[in-house]
Amino acid sequence: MSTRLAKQGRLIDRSKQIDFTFNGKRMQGYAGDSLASALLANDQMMMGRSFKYHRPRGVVAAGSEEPNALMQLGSGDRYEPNQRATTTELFSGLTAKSQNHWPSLEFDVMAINNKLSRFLTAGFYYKMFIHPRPLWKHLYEPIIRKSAGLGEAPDNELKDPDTYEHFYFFADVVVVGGGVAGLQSAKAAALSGAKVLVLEQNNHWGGRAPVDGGTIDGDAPEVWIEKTLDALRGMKNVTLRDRCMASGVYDHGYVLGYERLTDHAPGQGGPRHRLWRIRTKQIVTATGAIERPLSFAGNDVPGVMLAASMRDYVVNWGVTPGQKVVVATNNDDAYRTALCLHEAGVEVVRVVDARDTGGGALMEAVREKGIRVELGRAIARVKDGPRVTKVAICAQNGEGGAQEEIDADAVAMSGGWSPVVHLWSHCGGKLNWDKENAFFRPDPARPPLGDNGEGFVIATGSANGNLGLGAVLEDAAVAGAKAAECAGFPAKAVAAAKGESMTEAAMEPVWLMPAKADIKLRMKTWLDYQNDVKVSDVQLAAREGYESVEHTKRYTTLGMATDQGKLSNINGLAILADSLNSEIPQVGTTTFRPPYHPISMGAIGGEARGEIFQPVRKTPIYDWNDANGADWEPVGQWRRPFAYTRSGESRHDAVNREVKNTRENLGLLDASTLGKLIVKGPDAGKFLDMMYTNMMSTLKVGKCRYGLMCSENGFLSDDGVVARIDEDTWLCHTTTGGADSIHAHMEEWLQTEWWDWKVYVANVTEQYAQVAVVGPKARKVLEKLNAQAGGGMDLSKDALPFMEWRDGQIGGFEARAYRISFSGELSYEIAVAASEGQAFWDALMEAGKEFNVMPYGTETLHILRAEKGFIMIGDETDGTVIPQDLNLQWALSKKKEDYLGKRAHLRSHMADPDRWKLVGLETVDGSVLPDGAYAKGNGINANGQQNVIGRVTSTYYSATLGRGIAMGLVKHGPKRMGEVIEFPGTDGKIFKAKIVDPVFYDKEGEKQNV
Amino acid sequence: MSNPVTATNGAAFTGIATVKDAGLQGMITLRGDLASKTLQAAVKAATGAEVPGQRKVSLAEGGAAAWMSPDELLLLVPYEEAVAKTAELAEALKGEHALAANVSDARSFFSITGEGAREVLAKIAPVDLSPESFAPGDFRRSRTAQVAAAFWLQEDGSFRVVCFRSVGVYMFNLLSNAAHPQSAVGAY
Amino acid sequence: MLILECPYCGVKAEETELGAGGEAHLKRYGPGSDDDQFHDYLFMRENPKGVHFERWRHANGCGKWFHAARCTMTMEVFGTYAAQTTEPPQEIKDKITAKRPGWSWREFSDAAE
Amino acid sequence: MKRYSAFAVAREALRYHTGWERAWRSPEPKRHYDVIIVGAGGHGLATAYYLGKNFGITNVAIIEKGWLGGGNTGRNTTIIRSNYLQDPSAAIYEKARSLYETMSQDLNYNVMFSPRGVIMLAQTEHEIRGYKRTAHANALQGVQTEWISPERVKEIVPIINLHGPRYPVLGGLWQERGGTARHDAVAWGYARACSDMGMDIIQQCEVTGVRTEGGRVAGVETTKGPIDCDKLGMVVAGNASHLSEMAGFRLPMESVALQALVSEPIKPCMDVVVMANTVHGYMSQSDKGEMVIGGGTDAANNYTQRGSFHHIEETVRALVETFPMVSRLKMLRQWGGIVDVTGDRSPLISKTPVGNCFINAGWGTGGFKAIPGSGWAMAELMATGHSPLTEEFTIDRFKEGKFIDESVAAGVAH
Repeated sequence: MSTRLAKQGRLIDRSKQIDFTFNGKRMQGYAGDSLASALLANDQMMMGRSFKYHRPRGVVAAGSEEPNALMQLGSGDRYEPNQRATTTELFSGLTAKSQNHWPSLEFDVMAINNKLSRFLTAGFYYKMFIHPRPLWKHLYEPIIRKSAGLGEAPDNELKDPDTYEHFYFFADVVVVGGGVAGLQSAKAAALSGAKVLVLEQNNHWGGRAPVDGGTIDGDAPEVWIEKTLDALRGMKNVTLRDRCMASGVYDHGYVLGYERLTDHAPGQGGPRHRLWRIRTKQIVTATGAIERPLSFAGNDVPGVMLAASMRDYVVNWGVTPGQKVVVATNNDDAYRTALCLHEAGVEVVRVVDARDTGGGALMEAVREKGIRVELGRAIARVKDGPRVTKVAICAQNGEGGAQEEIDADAVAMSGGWSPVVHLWSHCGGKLNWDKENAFFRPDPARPPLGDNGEGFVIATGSANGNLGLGAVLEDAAVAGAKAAECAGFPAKAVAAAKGESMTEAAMEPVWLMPAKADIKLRMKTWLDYQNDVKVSDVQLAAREGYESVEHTKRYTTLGMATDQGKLSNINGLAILADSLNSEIPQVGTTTFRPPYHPISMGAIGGEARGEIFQPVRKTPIYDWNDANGADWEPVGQWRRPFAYTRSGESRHDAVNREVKNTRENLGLLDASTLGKLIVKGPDAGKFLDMMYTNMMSTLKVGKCRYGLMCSENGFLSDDGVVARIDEDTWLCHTTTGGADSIHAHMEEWLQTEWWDWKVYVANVTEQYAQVAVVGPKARKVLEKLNAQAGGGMDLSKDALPFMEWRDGQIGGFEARAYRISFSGELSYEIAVAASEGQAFWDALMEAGKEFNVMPYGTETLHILRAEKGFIMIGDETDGTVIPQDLNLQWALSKKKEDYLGKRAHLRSHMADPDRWKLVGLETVDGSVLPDGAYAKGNGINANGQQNVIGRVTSTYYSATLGRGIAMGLVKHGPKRMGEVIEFPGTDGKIFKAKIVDPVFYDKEGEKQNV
Repeated sequence: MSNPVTATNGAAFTGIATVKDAGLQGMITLRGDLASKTLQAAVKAATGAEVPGQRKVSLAEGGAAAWMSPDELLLLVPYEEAVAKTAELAEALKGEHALAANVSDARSFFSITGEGAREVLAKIAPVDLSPESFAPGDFRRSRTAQVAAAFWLQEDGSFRVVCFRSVGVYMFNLLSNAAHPQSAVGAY
Repeated sequence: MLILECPYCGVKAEETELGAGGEAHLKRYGPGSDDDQFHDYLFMRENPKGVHFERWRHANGCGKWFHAARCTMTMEVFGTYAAQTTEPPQEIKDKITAKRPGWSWREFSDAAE
Repeated sequence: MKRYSAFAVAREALRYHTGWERAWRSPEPKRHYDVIIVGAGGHGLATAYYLGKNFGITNVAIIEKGWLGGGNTGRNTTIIRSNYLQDPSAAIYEKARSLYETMSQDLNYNVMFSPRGVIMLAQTEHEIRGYKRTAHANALQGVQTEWISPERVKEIVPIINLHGPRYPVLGGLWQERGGTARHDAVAWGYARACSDMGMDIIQQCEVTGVRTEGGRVAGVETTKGPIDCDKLGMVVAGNASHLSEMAGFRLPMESVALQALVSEPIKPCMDVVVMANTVHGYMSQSDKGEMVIGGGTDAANNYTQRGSFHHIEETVRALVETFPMVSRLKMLRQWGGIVDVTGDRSPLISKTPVGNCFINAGWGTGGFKAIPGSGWAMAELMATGHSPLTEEFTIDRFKEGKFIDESVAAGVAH
């Protein structure tokens, strides 16, 4: 059984007991426990079920590489699936559930898959479920989907109550890993004066050294670690962060740090996770190494564990996973586990060393304790079951015959170590195969390159392939100093701390145990625990021609589980190389991709949720609109009222009321979102003549002109009224969406093409609240305001004629009035300072009462302009429409030699007489044409599609006319006036519409010019 | 003439720092040749401040001039005087190629004061805000979360932030969120 | 995420402050050009594996356009320079030559060749 | 070729799967082929397959510089739909979608095409209009789509938040027969079928030059020596500009990074594909349980297969807003691919200035869903010199000012 030891446990505080539940069962642990150590202390070895075969699984590792012990944590809105028990700090009230089983962890119906595993080999699904066709979607796939997946999905309606944030940080050197290598590197770099940030994923510093032993500068590693931490904390140029994992390295020295602030204390307030967006000149990866499992049959039975991890449980948390332990190894390090267990009073029943020659001093030390060590031996198999009971031993160099079976309840295995090279590799760092130690290590000659073309990552310590405390510390001191130097700080040789540990004999690569294990054993030998990939699967992939390592990975799913192959990649690669009669370096590795360890989506999204998900741009009249029935419509980042609905009124009713009232009385539109750009300078006229298709340089001061803009590619991009303010100043109105883009467009041409032209542009859109005062009573209300204020601007027809503007006072407000109309009514657009916008609006509403004033929204705006046949950018245009299509030839200056779009219009397709042209459309029965409908032509095209001859661009119910009106683009449309064409609806109904003039109302324009 | 109001109407929030609507502030966008003596004199006359160097703000009694780009300054003047000062600038720069526009009402203006001020901004702007890198008088145009902004550090260690008026409420919410009382980073 | 130094404000700006604007040093063809010239001007873009000259705008910053010389295979930045020029400065060309001997891009190339 | 079936799997199980043969041969190149396809991705393999199947042309080599299916075929988010606005796009994508329906049976390889349905959310009035227009166009193009209400959206996607404070869901364009397929399997299935027809798939073989004689293609130089051919098809997403330059012509195209990511696997919670173009994100759930997520492209030229992280942030926050439960899932893996983007963001399937040399490129972000249709059309073009499906996708269209612009109807993401 696994249990708490009476002694040991450097990270736990036995005086602080913590209650938690697992699968509904109440358990106790101590402060400082991980969920995994606490479960082991409660003899809960089995912690989950595997992905495919639903085999019972226990914890294998003690850190973030853990593939098996995944938990569903918490409940309600704080529920989260797939949390690793090994990286979950225990807290009071923690509720954990194991996952991927039904009805219970102990009895799982889907474990039937285990019995069928012979059929469910790698890629079986590519070969089956092909016939009959409908069954894949309706039967096979639903079953596969249900049995796949890990934790339960959060609730459909879950609203995460936690918050997240980002933090930008700039450093000269980022040291990743707070083990002894990281601390030594940090110290060396910091002493050179560099600004250093150290990131440690755990809540404790020092890494493996306190567990592995040895001495640093003559003391136990803890002593040096504390001393060094104190020194670093005292340095102004050093920042230390624990619980903060470097999750990825990106181009140009960008590093993401994933800081878990409240996972260990949920609900304490403040953000749950903080994503550090770090920009640094140099990165030192002191990320350590990860132990590899050994590949023997039954290596996935709960109780089989990585040897060093077992040591972690004993030393860090005072927990032993078993009472009778078999140690299996191909290297000396696992002997430390044997010693550690022995010291803790746990029986080590056998050390099985695959090497014929065995180990060095560590082995001797183990033998001295009276522990039986066998050389050249292997584990043939661990007996299947919910936990280890029997282990069969055989010769390593054989097929697994002549087994000796021994009783044991845990197995500690070590297949050697793999440097953690992920961060080195994320941004293109290359690796070399180290034959002696059988691992990939960073190739210092091929580092990832930064913006200056130089390497910006330095690997150090065991992450750089160093074994032994002395070598690790020496390498780390050099790495730290070099990083600082590369970051531009004068080189400063820093003496490394002196590390001493027992010398180790060479390891021997063992990729399969026993070396010639037969197929029955290989089919029980796991490479990727979570995804249930076995040695036989990789061999099958190779046999079937999936020879590239990427093919094998994808065919077998090796390394694609949530641990991203941290334990399985090298072992799998070795089997693949062997199957192909090749060598590991020739087969190569798969690409390491960020993140190193999964990070929460919440953290990635950061603060952007709820209110501040995206900026909402608000006009000065926003709050009034909101309080007065505005039915909001997002327009870019703005929100504009679609209509102002009154209680008991439908949207449609509201729009009809607004339309009629504006035509008959007085309507107000919040037009503040329209873009307003000042263009000024001696060359401003020349410049605007290039920007607009029509002539702007000839516009007289005080007057307005409607202008069109095309892209260089000829398509209509924006429109608006331009006013000439003085001799060298124009004010250009743009569409709502165009304010920023047209401003940028103008700046682009000025800065990158005509940089010698003297023109300045300023975007003053938001300086003004702009109100369109529209309707037959428009002048009356404004004159009333002036009368109340005791005078103001003369707004009469003669003093301010149509298409002119004036500055002055209206109702006591400093204002600019434009006599322009997008509705066909008498209309003034009045700009006042934004800070006074609400007050001006209030004054208009108050004064307008006697004229039956009503605000109107964007839909009414659209209908009013459509009744007049005015085009709308974004409705009549869609990026494929040219002015000629909209019969706007009159706005294409023939006098100008050049303007943006002029050359483009000469191309054959744009000059094609068959282009669809703008017309009005009236349904024969007065109904409203469906939006976006296409007009049917004759026959079908070569691809069997119905030929079409036009489409609806705008369609509305006109309350003014009491019928549907529409505009559309129709082939040869203007020549086909009176013809009736057909628009099929999506429901099969055919709408018949007559082609008519697009001006439906007040064709002579009498109403606006009064 | 009525009482003008800001977009956030005096809002304030205190957490690791205090975020406050800094009220109506006269602001003038001035584009022109920053090396021109005429322009420099006009700026001085309008604000009392010298034309600042690259990425600096020069502060004076009742006014300031901030470096927006090689051909643009943001001038700060009392709100009530912005219209008149804009006209004065235009007059003074007659004959020069220059543009002065009153943008006082087009902007929202905030102050961030208190110990956590640097951290609040560093959560939303991709700028090195450590004391070594960002000192009083430094001015920066950048991005704050999803909107453009400009900010500078005052002598008293507080920041001033300028953004478009339409996103004033967003900016206030953003800054308040970043100033959450339990969100101190402790990085500076 | 890239960082590029804006030559106008001297800021080493990260990509979120910037807007990418495509190939640099395009020559505009307007009325009077033939179809091929106009087509190439609008659509035929350099798409090299290696040295590239491109336009960027310090959009969330000083608002100015500038040019960058960058390697599309390694992301190395050889330099940035003002937009008001029709060809890369010699100094930047020299720097590229030192690092990528034999380079060429449109009409520009390693002068030593 | 031994056929795959449940029976075959059972038979092999009894002998520990020792009897499976190679899915495709790994031959040395011959000196001459009738047709060489450069690029053993989905499009290249599909082209070869339909050359053989539809035109009996089997003396074909497919040359691949890396491993087959290793480019964008193995890096995309596996979405299949055909509800495009413009006629030429709708035609080729619908051809592709209909071929996906029977692909597993045609290839005797389960590519797991799953018509689980694709919803494109409308979150602004502008989008509503765009999608209604698309629905009308699709009805006349023979593409089955439907405009659905927000309530129906919620029925189909229970995890969606209809009432996001910023962009409420106003409805959606629903293509019931759209869906997903297992991307690798598409390449592997085609490769197996091509190999079975006697075609040579030559991996780890890079084309280093294109030989022409009298303005016509004569063969290619490769790292495995020169190989002659009568016709050449270039189907190399992410490398097309480079390869075309070897043949002496240029393409109106740029290459940029497109990124995707997956969450850790969870039990089934979303059966369909959802695309939210206003906020720039799309998501589906794979059979394995991972939430598969994609967003927009980078803007700067790039061949590194790494994109900028801020695009991932933008996509993730959009999805957290649309599907709030995503907030408590974790990103397992992110990656990037290189996509070629043309002036109108639609592909080129075209003859080239070099005789008997054909190009298939520029699929931008929409390549995977097109694979069978693209291969079908390209094969027809190469075999006969004409295909109605490719007629509008010529290189020359830009010169005429004739574009196939899908961004018109809010079709930002593919």
